[in-house]
Amino acid sequence: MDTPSYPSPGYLNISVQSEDFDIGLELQQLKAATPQAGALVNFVGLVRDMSVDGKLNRMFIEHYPAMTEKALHHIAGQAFQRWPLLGVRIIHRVGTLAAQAQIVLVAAASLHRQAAFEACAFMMDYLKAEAPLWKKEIGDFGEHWVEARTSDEQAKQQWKLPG
Amino acid sequence: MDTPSYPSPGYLNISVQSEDFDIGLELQQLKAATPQAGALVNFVGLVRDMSVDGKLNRMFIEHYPAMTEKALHHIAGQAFQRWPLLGVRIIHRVGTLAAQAQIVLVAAASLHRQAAFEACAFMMDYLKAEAPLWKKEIGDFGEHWVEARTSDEQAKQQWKLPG
Amino acid sequence: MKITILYFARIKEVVNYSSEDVVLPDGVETIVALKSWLSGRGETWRKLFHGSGVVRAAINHELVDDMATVEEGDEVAFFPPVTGG
Amino acid sequence: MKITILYFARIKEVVNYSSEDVVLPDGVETIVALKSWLSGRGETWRKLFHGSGVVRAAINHELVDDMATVEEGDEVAFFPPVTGG
Repeated sequence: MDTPSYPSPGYLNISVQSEDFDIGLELQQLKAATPQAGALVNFVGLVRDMSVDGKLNRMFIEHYPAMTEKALHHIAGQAFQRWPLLGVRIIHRVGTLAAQAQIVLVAAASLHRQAAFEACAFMMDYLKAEAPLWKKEIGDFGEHWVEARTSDEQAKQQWKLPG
Repeated sequence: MDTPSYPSPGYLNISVQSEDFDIGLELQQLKAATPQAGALVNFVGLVRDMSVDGKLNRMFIEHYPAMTEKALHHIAGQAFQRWPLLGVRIIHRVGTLAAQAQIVLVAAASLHRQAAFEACAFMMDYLKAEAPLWKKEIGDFGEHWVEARTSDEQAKQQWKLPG
Repeated sequence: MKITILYFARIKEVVNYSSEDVVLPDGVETIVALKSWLSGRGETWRKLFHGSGVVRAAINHELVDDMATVEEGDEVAFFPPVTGG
Repeated sequence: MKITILYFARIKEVVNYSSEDVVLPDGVETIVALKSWLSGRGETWRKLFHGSGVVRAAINHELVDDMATVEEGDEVAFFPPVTGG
């Protein structure tokens, strides 16, 4: 794991892995690491069973190993700078995943709910636009790389600070 | 459980209970009930161990039994009307809870992340402002009812639709 | 007309009841009129409804404002601003 | 100067390499110059870097734009817009 490039005054744990994860266990660990927390917000992304081309059987996620964790640390570091967070947990899976499998977990712990909600949405928007991961969908239609959506880039832009 | 007062084209499950809940199990059930979902967002509220008056030992949550589930159904119904949600799960605990105990779970499932994020934040803001629940903090300082925060009313107001 | 009134949280502790059935005199047909009528019971009640604290009301499990109409058989509830979540 | 170039996802499949070490001629010192130089390898490369698809670049694991400077020993990566999450 890389050293975070930004200060992270709270708890930070980032994993890029092929194995599945247990949401309940992950949130329990985040909660245990942030005993002052009053709010936990988490996002889980799942493999949808439909692609634009038809029914999807599985998904392959490629990534840039030396860069992925660094990019996720950078994103989490920005969230720690912008919101009073107590802890962050990020997991992104890579490799071959079945339909409905869990792909990504982003969780934030804070005293009050607004910081956790905003930071969690911010980190997902940045992850979608900046983390070096690529999805390939595999189905009866054959296989294709997922096209980047301009809405994901726009979602990131909305977080830009003025000036 | 009351009949929802609003249409809920998706999966909806609301509980008001004294028992604790298992976040992982709840999200697994929500996921199973919404096989098309690509995004799950959930909020968990926890009893903080500090009150404005000092260290908190436990919290007592009173509610208006005949009205609480109805109010939560109303809130979830509004979320289903405003966002393309596939499913919603809400649990609110009542009675005596220890410091760091789980108080509330609000989870939303949708195809894409934005709907789930917004609906989850919306439901929490409305729950805080409209659901008939009252917290009493108990600590070395004695006990006191928690004061409503004007920021919670403001958080609700921001969701008002124009006109 | 006869209604049931419920009290919750701090208000329940102040009035020392959790519920009561009352028969309202003619003319007491709104929440604001009901608050005034209850205030006639004495200092505790007057301070409750005319003091600095906000008292919210529900009729038959729906939040209402002061101008809402009370009808025969209604369940009226008085409580402080909510603090769940 | 000598650098390492990595290719990912669709681009890796197009060029049919995942990585290569290359020695750059004098004057090739930016990402845009590197793209032009690689385009000289033939039609596949020219279409990759000058076609309709966006090609993103990173130097030493940091996202960069076309004007970024390439230095001796750098790890340069080319990849399509990311689609994780």
